Amino acid sequence: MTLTGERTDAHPPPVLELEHISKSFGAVRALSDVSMSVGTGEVVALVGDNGAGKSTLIKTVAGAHPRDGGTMSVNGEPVSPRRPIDSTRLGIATVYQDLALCDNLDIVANLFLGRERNHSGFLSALDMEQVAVGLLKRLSVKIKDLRAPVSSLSGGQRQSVAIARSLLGDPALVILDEPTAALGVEQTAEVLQLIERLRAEGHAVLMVSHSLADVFDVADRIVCLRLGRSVAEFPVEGTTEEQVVAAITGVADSSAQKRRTRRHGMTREGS
Amino acid sequence: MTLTGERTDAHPPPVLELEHISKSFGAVRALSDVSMSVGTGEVVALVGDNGAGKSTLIKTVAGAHPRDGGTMSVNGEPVSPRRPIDSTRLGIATVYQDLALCDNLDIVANLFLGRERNHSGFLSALDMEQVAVGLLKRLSVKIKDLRAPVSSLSGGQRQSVAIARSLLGDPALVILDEPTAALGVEQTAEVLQLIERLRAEGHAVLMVSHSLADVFDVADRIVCLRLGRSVAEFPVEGTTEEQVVAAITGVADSSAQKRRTRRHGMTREGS
Amino acid sequence: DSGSAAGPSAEAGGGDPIVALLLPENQTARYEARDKPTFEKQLAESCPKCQLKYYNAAGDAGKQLSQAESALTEGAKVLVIDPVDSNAAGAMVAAARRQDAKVMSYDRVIYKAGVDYGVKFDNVQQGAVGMQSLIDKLKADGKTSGNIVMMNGDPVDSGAKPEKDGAHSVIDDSGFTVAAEYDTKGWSAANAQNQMQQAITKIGAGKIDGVYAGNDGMATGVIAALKSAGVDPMPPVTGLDTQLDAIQKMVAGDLYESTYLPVETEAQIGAKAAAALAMGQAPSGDLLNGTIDDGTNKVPAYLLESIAVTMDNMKEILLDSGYLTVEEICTAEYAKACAKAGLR
Amino acid sequence: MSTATGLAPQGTVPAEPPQGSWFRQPLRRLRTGDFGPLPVILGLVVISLVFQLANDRFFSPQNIFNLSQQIASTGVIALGVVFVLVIGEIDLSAGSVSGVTSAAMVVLNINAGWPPVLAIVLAVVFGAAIGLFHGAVFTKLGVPSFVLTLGGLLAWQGVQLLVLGNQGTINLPYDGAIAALANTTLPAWIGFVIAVVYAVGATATTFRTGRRRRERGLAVRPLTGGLVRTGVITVVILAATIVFAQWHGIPLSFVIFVGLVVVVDVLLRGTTFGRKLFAVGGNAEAARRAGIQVGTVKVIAFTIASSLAAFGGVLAASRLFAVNQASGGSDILLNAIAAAVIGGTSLFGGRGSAYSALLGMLVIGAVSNGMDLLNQTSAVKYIITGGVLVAAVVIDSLARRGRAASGR
Amino acid sequence: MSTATGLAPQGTVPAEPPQGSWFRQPLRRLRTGDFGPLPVILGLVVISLVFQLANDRFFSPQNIFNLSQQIASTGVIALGVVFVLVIGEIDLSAGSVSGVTSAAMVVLNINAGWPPVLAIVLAVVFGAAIGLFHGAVFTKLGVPSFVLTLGGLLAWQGVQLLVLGNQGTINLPYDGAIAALANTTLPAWIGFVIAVVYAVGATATTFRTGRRRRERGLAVRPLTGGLVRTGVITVVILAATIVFAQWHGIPLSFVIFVGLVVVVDVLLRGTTFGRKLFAVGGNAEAARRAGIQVGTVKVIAFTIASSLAAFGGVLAASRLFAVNQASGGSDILLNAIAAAVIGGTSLFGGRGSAYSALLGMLVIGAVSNGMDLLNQTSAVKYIITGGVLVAAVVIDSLARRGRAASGR
Ligand SMILES: Nc1ncnc2c1ncn2[C@@H]1O[C@H](COP(=O)(O)OP(=O)(O)OP(=O)(O)O)[C@@H](O)[C@H]1O
Ligand SMILES: Nc1ncnc2c1ncn2[C@@H]1O[C@H](COP(=O)(O)OP(=O)(O)OP(=O)(O)O)[C@@H](O)[C@H]1O
Ligand SMILES: [Mg+2]
Ligand SMILES: [Mg+2]
Repeated sequence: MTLTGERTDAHPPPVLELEHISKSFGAVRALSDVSMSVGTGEVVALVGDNGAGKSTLIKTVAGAHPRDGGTMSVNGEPVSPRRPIDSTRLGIATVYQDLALCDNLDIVANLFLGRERNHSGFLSALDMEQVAVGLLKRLSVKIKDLRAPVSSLSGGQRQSVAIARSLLGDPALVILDEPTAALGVEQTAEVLQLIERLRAEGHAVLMVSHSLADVFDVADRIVCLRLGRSVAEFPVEGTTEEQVVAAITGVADSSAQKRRTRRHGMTREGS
Repeated sequence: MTLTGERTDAHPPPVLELEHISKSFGAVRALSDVSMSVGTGEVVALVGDNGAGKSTLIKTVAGAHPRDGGTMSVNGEPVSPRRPIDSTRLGIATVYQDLALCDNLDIVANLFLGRERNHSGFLSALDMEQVAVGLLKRLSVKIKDLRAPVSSLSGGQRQSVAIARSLLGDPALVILDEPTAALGVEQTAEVLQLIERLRAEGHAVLMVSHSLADVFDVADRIVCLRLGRSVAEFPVEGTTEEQVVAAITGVADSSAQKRRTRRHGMTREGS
Repeated sequence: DSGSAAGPSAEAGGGDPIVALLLPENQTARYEARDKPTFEKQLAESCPKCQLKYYNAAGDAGKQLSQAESALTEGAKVLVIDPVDSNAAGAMVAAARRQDAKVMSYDRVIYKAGVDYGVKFDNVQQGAVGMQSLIDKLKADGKTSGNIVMMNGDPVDSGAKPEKDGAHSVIDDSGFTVAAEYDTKGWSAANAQNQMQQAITKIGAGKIDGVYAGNDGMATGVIAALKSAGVDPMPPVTGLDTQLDAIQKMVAGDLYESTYLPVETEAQIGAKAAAALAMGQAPSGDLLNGTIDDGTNKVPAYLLESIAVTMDNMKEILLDSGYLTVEEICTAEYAKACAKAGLR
Repeated sequence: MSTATGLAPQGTVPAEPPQGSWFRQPLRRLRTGDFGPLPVILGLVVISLVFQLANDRFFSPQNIFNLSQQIASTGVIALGVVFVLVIGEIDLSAGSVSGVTSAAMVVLNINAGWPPVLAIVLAVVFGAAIGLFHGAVFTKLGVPSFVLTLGGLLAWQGVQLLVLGNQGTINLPYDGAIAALANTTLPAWIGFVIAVVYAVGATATTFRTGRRRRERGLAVRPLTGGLVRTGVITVVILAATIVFAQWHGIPLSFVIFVGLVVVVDVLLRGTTFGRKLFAVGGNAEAARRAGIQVGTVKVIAFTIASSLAAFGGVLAASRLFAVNQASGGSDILLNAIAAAVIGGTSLFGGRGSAYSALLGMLVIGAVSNGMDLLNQTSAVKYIITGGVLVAAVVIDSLARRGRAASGR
Repeated sequence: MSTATGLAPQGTVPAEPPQGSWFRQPLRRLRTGDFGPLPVILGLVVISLVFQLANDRFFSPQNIFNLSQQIASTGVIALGVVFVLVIGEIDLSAGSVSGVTSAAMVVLNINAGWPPVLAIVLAVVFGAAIGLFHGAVFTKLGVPSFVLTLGGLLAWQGVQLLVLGNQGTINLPYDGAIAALANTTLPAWIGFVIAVVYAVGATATTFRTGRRRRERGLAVRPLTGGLVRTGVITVVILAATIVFAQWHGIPLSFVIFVGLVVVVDVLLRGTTFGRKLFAVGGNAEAARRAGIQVGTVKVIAFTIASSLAAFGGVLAASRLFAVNQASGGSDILLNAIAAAVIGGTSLFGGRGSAYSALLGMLVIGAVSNGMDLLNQTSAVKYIITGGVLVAAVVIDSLARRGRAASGR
C-alpha cells in the first residue's frame, strides 16, 4: 500500500459525508440508516453482497434517485441532489454500474454527453475527438473507430468509455460502481493506477467492487453494507480479506470462505 | 485443483470443436481463424483482452449471429446454428455477457422464457415458481419477490438469474460469458462450485473470464484470444498467471504485469 | 354548476317536447352556419316550448346512430335527420319507432324507411344545375366541344354520388369531353388543388375549357391551381353552396357559377314541420308540395330547387333575399372588384 | 488512519415483516405505486360523474345500454390492436380491414346469397388472411410496420370500394342473423348466472392456489387481494345486469366484447404464447436468444389483430344494418389505438393487457356519448372532447410517475 | 492433459489495412451496410421511372415544378414531426395545429386587417405557444404524448372552427404578401449561385477538416466521400435549377422548405441541442444522468414541432389562397408522420434526420402526384398508392436488414 497517513489528520470536513441515509422502493427497503464518509485524497471502497444496496447508495449520492431520509453533506455543506446534474455541479462524477450510455450515439458523443465542447454554439467535433483519443489511450482501450456507435462495442470497451466520461470534468469526488467488472487485466491495472493518480492529485474516490484484490490494492478504507445497512468499516492496513468476507456474508464459514481457504491453502494478510 | 487426468484420454470426439472460425462486422474483423475445442467433462476458459473477440466467438457458437467462415462441430457432427434455438437444440446453453433478460417480465418468467412449463396449454405458474426458488437458492441469490420485474434487480441479481436460466435444460455444453463479473464473493464461490459440479456430472463448460484467479481455480485448459485470433493455449497445470497475462497483452512488461508484480511482490504459480 | 352546459334539462315524459336535429358533417360551413341557426330560430318561433338538441356526426354513420340513440335517451319526440348515409339510416328510424318518436328526413333522403316527412333538395339536380350552367356558358361563348375537368366529392360520402350522377347526366351527351375526373378525398380544397395541377399538367393549361367542382371548397382549390399555373384568362369554374368566399371570387371574376341551395328556406320549412310533428300533428298546407319516393314508400315532402347563381342573377337571388349583404362581400380586398361589378 | 470498527454485531438483519397477514398484500401493491388499472377506472368514474351532473340522463339505464352497444365494435378492434402494440409494432390498417372484411361479408350474404354465419366466418377468415399477409411482408421484407400498415390502410380501403361496387351502401335485413349480433339482448337471468358462476369459480381458484402454494412451500400470499377483486367484479356484473334489465336486457354485442376480453386476457397472461408476445415486445433480442421464433410470433400477432378487426367490422355492420364506403373509416382507427393506450397498453411494446381495450373504450365511449348529451356545436364539442380525453389519463399518468419515482 | 502450445509468436497482429486510400472510406461504408439515405433515394428513382413510363408528363418541368410546390407545406410539418419522433414521442396534433394557426393568420390579416408579415409571425408564435403548452403538460403531468396530442388534435380543430366562425372559408388575396410565399418563383440565376456557393463552401470545408485532422494527429479520413457527395449534390441543384427554369422558375416555397431542412440538419447534427435530442431519444435515463434536462429538451422539441407545423399551415394557406374548416385535416398528419418514417426517422426515438422529411415527402408527393396524373378511379388509386408506398421503403428495409445481419 502507498502511505496514506498524512491525509487522515487533515482538518477540512470530508468531501462526502452521509448520515442515516434510507431509501425504499415501494415495499423493498434498499437502505436503512447508512452512514459513511469520504475525505479528500482518500479512496474508500464500498463492499457488500449482491443486492446489499451499494448501487442504490451511490445513486442517491449522485442524485439519480432521491433518498428517503438522512443527511448528505459535501465539504461540510448539507445538500440534497435531486437530479444527476445537481451532483455534477457539486463536483461529483459518477460511473454507474449499468453504465448508462446512449447506444444510438457514437463513442465521442457519449464521452462528452452533457458537456459538449462548442465554438459559438456549434459542436467542435475535432476538439472532442482529440480529447477522446487521449483519454482512451490513457485507459489503454483499443477502439479502432471513435465514430462507431457504442452499441457495437464489447462489454469492456463500453465500461472503459463510461469511466473515461467521469474524468472529463475536474471532479472533487469520483464515484465508481464496479468499474473493473468487465475489464481485461491490462485495463483493470490502468484503472487502478488511475485511482491512485486521482488520490495523489487530491481527489476523493468512492469505489464499489466485489474484487477484494482490487479493493486491498488501492483503497484506504473499506465500508461494508449488508442488507441495506452499514455493518462494518475497516482500514485496509491491518485487515485481512477473511474479516471483510465475514462482514459481507455475515457468517464466518461461508462457501466463499471455504473456497478461498481451499484455494490459497492459507489466509492472506492485507499488505 | 481437482484431478482431471482421467478425462482427457477419452475417445469420443470433443463436445465442441471450432476450426478456422472468422467473423466480421462490416469492416471490423472481430475473429479470424480461431480454432479450439471443448471435451466432455472439461472446463475450458477463454481469455483475452477487451475487444479480443471472446463474446463474438461465443455468440457465433450460440447462433446469436452466424459466423462468416470456418467449421463448427458438436460431438463430431458439423453444424451451423443460425439462430439461438438451433444451438439450444444441440444441447448448448449460453449465458451472454449482456445477460439478455426481458426487463418487462418478472424473474420467474425470465428464467423459463422459451421453455415454459405448462399444463394442457396453460402456464403452470406454481411449478415454475417452485423450480425457480430452488434454483436461486442453489446459487445463493437472495431475492425477496420472485414476481418483481427483473428491471428492479441489482446487477449481481440479474446475473444470477441469467446463470440460473442456463441450468434449466440438461445442456451438454454450458457457455458462460463472464459469469462472475457482477457477483459478490459468496455468489462467485457458488458459481465456481457449480462449474465444478457440472464438470463432475460430465458436462462440458466453456467460460470467459477476466479473473485469472477464477480461471486458475476451475478451468482445465485456457485458450487465449488476441485481436480476434487464437494466439495461445495452456493447460492450467504447470502454467503461471504471468504466462497467461503475457499472452493476453502480447507484451511481457504490460502495466498489468508491473502492477501484479508490485502487488504480490513475486509471481504466483498455478496450484 | 350542474346543468350549466346542458341548458335547461328536460324531465322524461311530461316536459316540453324535444326535437333533435342530426346534421351529417362539420367540414362544410353551411350546416352549422346556416342550417342549425335558422332551424333553431324558426323552431323557437313555431313551437316556443319545444326544446332543440343538436348533433353533428362529423361524417360518421356509426356516430350518427349513436347520436340518434342519445337523442332518444333524452326523450326526443322528433328526430330531424340529415343522414350521413341515406341507405344506412334505417337503423336510426327503427330505434325511433321503438320509442314512438317521429322522424323527418332533412336535406337528404332516408331510403326504404317510411319516415314521416321529408324536406330536401334534389341531389341529382344539384349536380345537373352546376354542370348545365357551365355548358350553357361555353355554348354562349361559341364552343360546341372542349375539355371539361370534373372535381367530384369524396366517394365514401353518400352525398357525392347523386351529385356526380346529375353532373354526368348533363355532360355525357353534350358534345364536351371529360378530360380528367377526380373523386376528392374528404372534399378537401387542398386535395382538389393537387388534382387540378395534375389535370393541367396532363391536359395542358390552355386546353381546359371549363371546370366543374362539386362544392365551393373544391372550387377554391381548382382556382388556386389555375392561378398558380398562370392560366389567363381563367376558364369558367363552377362550385356549389354559394359560400361567401365563393361569391367574393365570383365578383372578382375567378368563379363563374356557384349553385345556390336556399338552405334557409329548407331549414324554416323543416323547423315548421318538426314543430307540427312535435305537437302531434302531420305537416300540412304549405309544408307539402310533393312526395319523396324512398324506394318503398311515398313520403309526404317539400321539395326545393337549387339555383345556378352567376354574376347575372347574383344580385336578385343572394342580395335581394338578404342572404348576403354588399358589406359582407365587398371587404377591402374586394372593393375594386365590387366597384367594377357595380355593387355598392 | 480512521478507527477500525471491525465486525458489527452479527445475526441476520431483520428483513421486511412477513407478508402473510391478510391486509398486507393489497396495501403493499398500493404503496409500491403498482395500482394496475385503478387510476384509469378512477378517471372513468370522475368523467362519468361530471357528465351525470351536466345531464342526469347519463346514468339512465337506456344510456348505459346505448354506451355498451356503442363501444362493442371499436372495442373488439382495439383488442386486436393490443396484440400488435404489445409486440412493439403498430397497425394502422385495423379500420380499413374492418371495413373491407365487413363489405365482403355483406356482398357474400346479400348479393351472393350465402348463409349469414358462413359470411361472418369468411369475413373473419379474410381478416386473418390479411393479417397473415401483413405479418409475412413485415417479417420477410422488414418494412416498418407503420409504413406497411399505412399502405394497408389505403389499399384495403380501395378494395372495399371495389367490393361494394357502384351501390356504395349495402343494407342488411333488420331481422337477419347478422343484424342479430348487435341487436339481440339477453335476459337478465343470464347476467345473474354469469355473476354466480364467476364468483364461485374465482373464489375456489383463489383458495386452491393458496392451498397449493402452501403445500409446495412457496411464499404464501394473502388471499384478500383476490377475494376483494372477486367481490368487486361480481358486484359490477350484478349491477350492470340490473341496470340492463331496466331497459331491453343485456346487449349481446357487449357480452361478446367482454367475453373476448376475458379470452384474450387468459391468452395473454396464462399461456406460453402470451408470454412470448410480451417477451418479444420487451426485448426482441433476448426473446430470440431464448429460442423464441420472433418472426412467427409477430406474424401471429398481426393475424389475430386483423381477425379481431374483421370481427369488429362485422359487429359495426350488424349495428348499422349496413356497410357503406365509409365503414371502417373516420375515427375508428384512432379510437381503437387510443383506447388501448388510454387503458394502459404501451405504444413501445412489452406492456399491456386485454382489459386496457375495455377500459380505454369505456373512457372514449363515455366521453363521446356524454358529449352528445351536452348538445353543443362541433367546435365546442371538439375542444371539450380533447380536454376530457387528456384529463381521463392524467390520474393514471400521475400514478405511473409516482411508481417511476419509487423506482419501478 | 492436452498439449501446452504455450505462447504463439508475439508481435502485433496486423489490424485492418489502413484506411487512408482515397476509395476505401465510401466503399467501407457500403460494405458495412451503412447506406444512409441511398436506398430511399433509389426507391424514389424507381417509382419515378415507373410513373414516367406510365405517363411521360411525369418528368416534365411543369410536373416537377408542381411536385415541389405540392410537398412544401406538408414537408415543413414533417420536419417538425422529426423533432418529436427523435425524442421518442409522437405528435398527432401537427395537422390541427397547422390548421388553427393558419386560421388565426387569415383572421388577423383579412378580418382584422393586420399586416401580412405580422400575421404570419403571430401564427408561428401561436404554434410555438401551443407546442410549449403541449410540452409543459406532457412533462408536468406525464400524459403519454399519444393521448395528449390526440386531445390536441381534437381541441385545436375545435378552436379552428371557432376562429373561422360562420364563414367557414376565408380567402387570401392572390397578390398579397401571404400568397406570395407559395406562389413566387425565383429566377434561375439564384439556383446557379446557390450551387456554386455550396460547391465551393463544401469543398473548402472538406479540405480544411482534412488538414486540421492531420494537424491534430487524428486518423486521417479520405476526402473522396465528402467530395463525391458535394459533386452529386451540386449536380442535383444545377439540374433542378435548369428544369425549373424551363417552367416558371424556382418555386419559393420549395426553396424555403429545403432551406429549413438544411437549417434543421445543422441544428440536429451540429449543435449541442441536437445532440441532446438524440441522447434523450436514445436513452432518456442515460441522458438524465449525463446532466441533460430531459424535460426541458422535450418541451423545446414539442415547441419547435408545433412552430414548424404552424409555418407549414401558413404555406398551405398561401398555396390555396384560402383557409377553410378542413385546413390541416384530411391526410396531412398521416402524410407528415409517414414522410419522416419513410425517410428513415425511427418511431422509437434516437434515430432520424432532417433529410428524412425531404426524402419521405418526395416519395409521398411523387406517389400522389403520379397517381393524379394517371387519373384512375378512387379504388384503384387507393390500392396502388398503398402498394407503392410500401414498395418505396422495401429497398431501404432490405438494406437495413443487411446492416442488422452485419451487426449494426
Ligand atoms: N428500481 C428498483 N426498484 C425496486 N427495487 C430495487 C430497485 N433498485 C434496486 N432494488 C432493490 O434494492 C436492493 C439493492 O439493490 P442495489 O442495486 O443497490 O444492490 P447492490 O449492492 O448494488 O448489488 P450488486 O452488487 O448486485 O450490484 C436489491 O434488493 C434490489 O432488488
Ligand atoms: N455488433 C457489432 N458491430 C460491430 N462491431 C462489433 C459488434 N460486436 C462486437 N464488435 C467489435 O468486435 C470486437 C470484439 O468484440 P467482443 O465483444 O467479442 O469482445 P470481447 O472479447 O468479448 O471483449 P470484452 O472482454 O470487453 O467483453 C470489438 O472490437 C467490438 O468493437
Ligand atoms: Mg450494484
Ligand atoms: Mg465480451
